[in-house]
Amino acid sequence: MSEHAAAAHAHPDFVTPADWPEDPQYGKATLGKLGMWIFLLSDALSFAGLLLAYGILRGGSTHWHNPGEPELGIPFTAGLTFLLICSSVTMVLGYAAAVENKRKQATLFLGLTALGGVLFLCGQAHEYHGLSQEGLHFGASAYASTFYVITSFHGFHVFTGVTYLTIITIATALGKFDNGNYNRIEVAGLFWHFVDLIWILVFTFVYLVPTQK
Amino acid sequence: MTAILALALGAPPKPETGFGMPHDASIDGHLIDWLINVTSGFVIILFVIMCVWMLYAALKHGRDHQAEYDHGSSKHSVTVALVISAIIFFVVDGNLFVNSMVDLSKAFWNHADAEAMGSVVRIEVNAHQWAWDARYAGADGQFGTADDVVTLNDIRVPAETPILIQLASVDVIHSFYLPNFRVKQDAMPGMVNRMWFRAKPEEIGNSFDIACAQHCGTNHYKMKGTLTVLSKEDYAKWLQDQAAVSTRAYDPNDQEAHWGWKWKEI
Amino acid sequence: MEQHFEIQPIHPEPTSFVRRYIFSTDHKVIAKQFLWAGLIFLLVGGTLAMMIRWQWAYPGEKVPVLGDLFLRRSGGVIGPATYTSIFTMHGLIMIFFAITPAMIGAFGNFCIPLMIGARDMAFPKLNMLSFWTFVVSLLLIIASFLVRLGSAGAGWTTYPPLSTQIGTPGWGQTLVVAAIFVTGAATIMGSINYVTTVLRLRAPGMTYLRMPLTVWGLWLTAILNVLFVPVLGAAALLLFLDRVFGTQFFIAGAASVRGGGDPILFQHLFWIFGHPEVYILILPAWGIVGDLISFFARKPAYWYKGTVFAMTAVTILSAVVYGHHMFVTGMNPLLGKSFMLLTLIISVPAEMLFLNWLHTIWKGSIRLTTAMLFGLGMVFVFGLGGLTGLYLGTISTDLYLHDTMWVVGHFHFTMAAASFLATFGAIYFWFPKMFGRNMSEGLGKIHFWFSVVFITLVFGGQLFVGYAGQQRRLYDPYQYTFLAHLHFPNKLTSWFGFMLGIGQVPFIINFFKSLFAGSKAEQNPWQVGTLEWTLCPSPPPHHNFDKIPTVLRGPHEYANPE
Amino acid sequence: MAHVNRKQYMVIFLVLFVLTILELAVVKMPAIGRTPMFIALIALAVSKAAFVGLYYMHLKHETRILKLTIAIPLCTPAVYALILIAEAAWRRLS
Ligand code: HEA
Ligand code: HEA
Ligand code: CUA
Ligand SMILES: [Cu+2]
Repeated sequence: MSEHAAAAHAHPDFVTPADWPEDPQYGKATLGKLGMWIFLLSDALSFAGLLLAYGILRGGSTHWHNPGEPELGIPFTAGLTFLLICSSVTMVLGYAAAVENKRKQATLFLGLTALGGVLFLCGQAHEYHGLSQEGLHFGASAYASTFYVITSFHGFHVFTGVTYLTIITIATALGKFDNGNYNRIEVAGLFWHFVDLIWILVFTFVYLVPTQK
Repeated sequence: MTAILALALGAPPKPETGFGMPHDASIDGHLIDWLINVTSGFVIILFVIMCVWMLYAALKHGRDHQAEYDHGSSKHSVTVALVISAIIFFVVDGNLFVNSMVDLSKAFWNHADAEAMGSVVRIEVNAHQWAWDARYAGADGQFGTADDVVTLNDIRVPAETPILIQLASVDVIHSFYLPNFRVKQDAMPGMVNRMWFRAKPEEIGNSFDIACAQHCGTNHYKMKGTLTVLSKEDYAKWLQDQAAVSTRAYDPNDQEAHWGWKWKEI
Repeated sequence: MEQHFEIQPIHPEPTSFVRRYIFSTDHKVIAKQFLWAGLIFLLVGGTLAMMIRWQWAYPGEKVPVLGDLFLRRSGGVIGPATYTSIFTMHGLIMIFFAITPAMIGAFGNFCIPLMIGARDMAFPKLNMLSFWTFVVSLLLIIASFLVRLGSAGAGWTTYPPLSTQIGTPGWGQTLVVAAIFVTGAATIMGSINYVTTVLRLRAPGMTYLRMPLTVWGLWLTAILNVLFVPVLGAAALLLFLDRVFGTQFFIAGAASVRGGGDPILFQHLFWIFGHPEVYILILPAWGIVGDLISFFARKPAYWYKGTVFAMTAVTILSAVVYGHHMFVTGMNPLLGKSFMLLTLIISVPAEMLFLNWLHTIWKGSIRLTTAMLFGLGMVFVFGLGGLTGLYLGTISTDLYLHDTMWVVGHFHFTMAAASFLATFGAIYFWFPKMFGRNMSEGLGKIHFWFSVVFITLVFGGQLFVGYAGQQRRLYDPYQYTFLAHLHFPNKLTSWFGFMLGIGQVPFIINFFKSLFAGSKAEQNPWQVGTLEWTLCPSPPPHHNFDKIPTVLRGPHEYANPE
Repeated sequence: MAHVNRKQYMVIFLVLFVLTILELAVVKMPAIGRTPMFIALIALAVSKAAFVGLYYMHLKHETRILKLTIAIPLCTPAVYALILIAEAAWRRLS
């Protein structure tokens, strides 16, 4: 038993992942990690519900775009996609720093990750603004409505992620996750990567799949 | 429109005598009745075995009975359980599945063969809160023309002839349900659904309820029509009379009355 | 293995009233909160059921007592619009706000940690949040009754376009859709907890195949909840947008000025959730009854592994049969037929379950306690419920039976009888552990016989008129000529229903009397071998176990002769 | 011990970047036909998602059971999508 485990008797929150007992099925995955994964599965199915609705509506429609409705701008959102990928990288780098007990570096990368999320949201706001000026209005067609619902549901996840990461960043800066107690950073990372992962799918299904001419 | 409404409805349906399934007026309905009743036989046997077993155990294997320590996981026990389950499955469910597949492809869902039966009657039914509009093609055999016969809550059909119905709805979902013919099909807004049936020749002169089976709002319970079975001659005559009336009453500007669609081929 | 101890430290019991009884993170307190909420709403749902039955016995006549209380505006008479709200809210309340909290919320919270040897749930704070989110949904439901035009009226299945502003204008339906969304969120939080707790907090030696069947049932239910409630959430969200923001996801036909909506889409999303939901409501019941039967037959559960396997198989199959609710919507016939086959396959694991239960009581030494009676009663009524499902799973017979009272009879036998009786069995069984006092066996048996006899008669009456073709959700069935002669059987059924209602009074008396004046319960009054009875006093201390136990054998080995 | 491999993280980043470029390239090639394009896009998206899941979310280093716990439920919606979109198209055409 390591010294951290001894500390665990004194304070429950200080069980580091390294001290977590081995489970025959789930190895050293911590409670928090398992819980987050289960939540992500659940969340994935809520996205699946919306994407399914999108797919069925689109598959069953005779024409998808109403006359006058713009195409979605692929180059700009490709940029957003790239931005999210970058923020995923900063996330893992922040995690790596936390594992190696480099508090300053971890804080920096986590902060950058949150910043990436903020920029993404700004980009999305910009995109919405542009599209609505071009005549894509929520409620005007299944095309417009599904687009706004799915992307804003994802945007809501980004927003949640930014909030979550901000809290984690502050706690990191305050030294809460020093000395191998990086589990909560990893768990937050799971959520953030999930948001990225979902965007990859949304980008493909909603933006890239070409419309039938 | 008023001219059509003013037409007298057929004779009112007769009340059912006795409990159980309503009087079967269709040529194919007995297939369903047979399957239901045979299954009931199986189900009752299973259920009685189960009850007797439970009752016997509860009464005889009570507090005074020495419990027999048995995990039931020996190869023998497991095999017995699996074999019994398999037998029940293949007999009861197998019977249901096979007969249903046969009946569906022989009758209820075989729209293609029904269409091909030559002398058929085609009716378009448009549901709305809370009534059934029916449309017959008239002499020209085309829907959506001036000689279409349009009725409200009143469908008349010749006996024996396959009656092909295409269903749609204006507002919410309804379900076209003919209890005496054992058929039912949802009327969906934005979609055209199919169903078909045949009336027995003995039923000539009788009329039956058309019911709505899908909750469609406050007056769902009143969404009722009448289906009357006529002889082929009477039917032809009725249709001719109606076509004349309809042609006279046709108003090209009454957009709402023009709900007919081009008959959807298979 | 010693390490399990470290990740579940003993927290001191909170001392303030609020932290102890209201915003508590203790799974046992949260369980009681869910139980109270569920029972109160069971009463609400039951009252609504009595009003349905009244209307069918005496259509359009003034409802005694209830009419003066709740229907003053219409002079005590149920009108057609009110009637739609009554059955809609009866269905929704019973499923989401009565049986779900009383069975899954209460016994999931209470039993899972105790039975697997954990000190609490994996995430106690999330657990608390789950309950209070649930309370928010209850408030939304209550609010829906108070707004103009009344509560939701589109049926518990809320099929659009009827459930959009086209069919049910007003805030009532909107609030209810919101309530479904919120209660979904609460369910997901609870279920994440259940799943994770079982995955990670089992005591040393508590392998999966040593878990009590109750835990298996609750765990599989939680898995289904985690995966399928979000789909309902998506459907409810889209419906909410259709109602409030004028989108047209589900609207087609003349009302869809902009085209593109699809009412069947909602049915797909709803039943992708909805069919797993019905097993969500039965799996814990199967588990509880499997345990009860073994405990009181003084025998280990017969072919335990087979039971576990069957329950798991049903869980998996439940995801791929939902189309049997949509046979007559005009779905692709090939798809319909595939759903028929898959549906019928579910009866194989169901038969295995029955055989195992029957073998368990065979050659036992049966103690007919109230809890055992409820267990046996559940097997009896579920037999009826399951077998009547076969007719519905077959397309050609469903052409006739779909949306008739046969369906209603089927699902009352499965849910309102089987899950209902199992919930009561669980209450009688775990009451001593929960509250530290014994319930009266005498009153319990009166309650049992009233319940099982009249449940069979009421729901049998529903099947009877369903067989005769009566559609469901009819304000006044006798408007139809082919149903006019069914007034008498319906009236009789209604009276059985009122008797069923009266039969619940002994329970209410028993519950309150035992709560305040019951005799003190011993640690293991039933003489069974699961952890909560063998190791915890009644009621258990805040931290459940002084020392996390090491488990050496299966759940049903109390009477092991070795 | 925790799995920290900075070099691998950067390699994955590069892979994701390249795959995104590929996606954009595929969309610009209508000549390959709608269905192949669709399949290519799905394949690219799924492999991107898999890279994120396996390396950034460390699924690669988890136990096999955990991997299956995640993967199996995620197949369900894919099956639904395949069948239901086809069915919706069938309803449109029939
Ligand atoms: C707890 C809830 C529950 C359970 C467990 C079930 C179980 C089953 N249900 Fe049910 N069902 C509902 C709740 C439930 N249902 C609800 C709420 C609805 C209606 C929703 C609505 O429209 O409002 C519904 C509707 C419904 C329909 C749609 C009907 C329609 O709308 O037209 C169908 C169709 O297939 C169906 C089928 C089945 C089947 C095949 C099972 C099977 O799982 C049953 C398996 C069991 C058996 C087959 C019994 C085996 C027992 C024996 C064989 C006896 C043993 C004896 C010996 C061994 C000797 N159900
Ligand atoms: C689990 C779910 C459940 C339960 C338990 C019940 C219970 C009952 N149901 Fe319900 N029912 C549904 C689910 C349920 N139902 C659903 C989903 C529908 C479909 C709705 C729709 O069409 O949209 C429906 C519809 C429905 C109809 C058809 C309406 C129609 O189609 O128009 C009828 C008619 O007979 C009916 C009757 C009854 C009766 C008599 C009971 C009786 O069993 C009730 C007896 C219970 C009580 C009288 C309460 C007793 C209270 C306590 C024990 C609490 C004690 C309290 C404290 C200690 C504080 N129900
Ligand atoms: Cu139309 Cu019910
Ligand atoms: Cu079902």
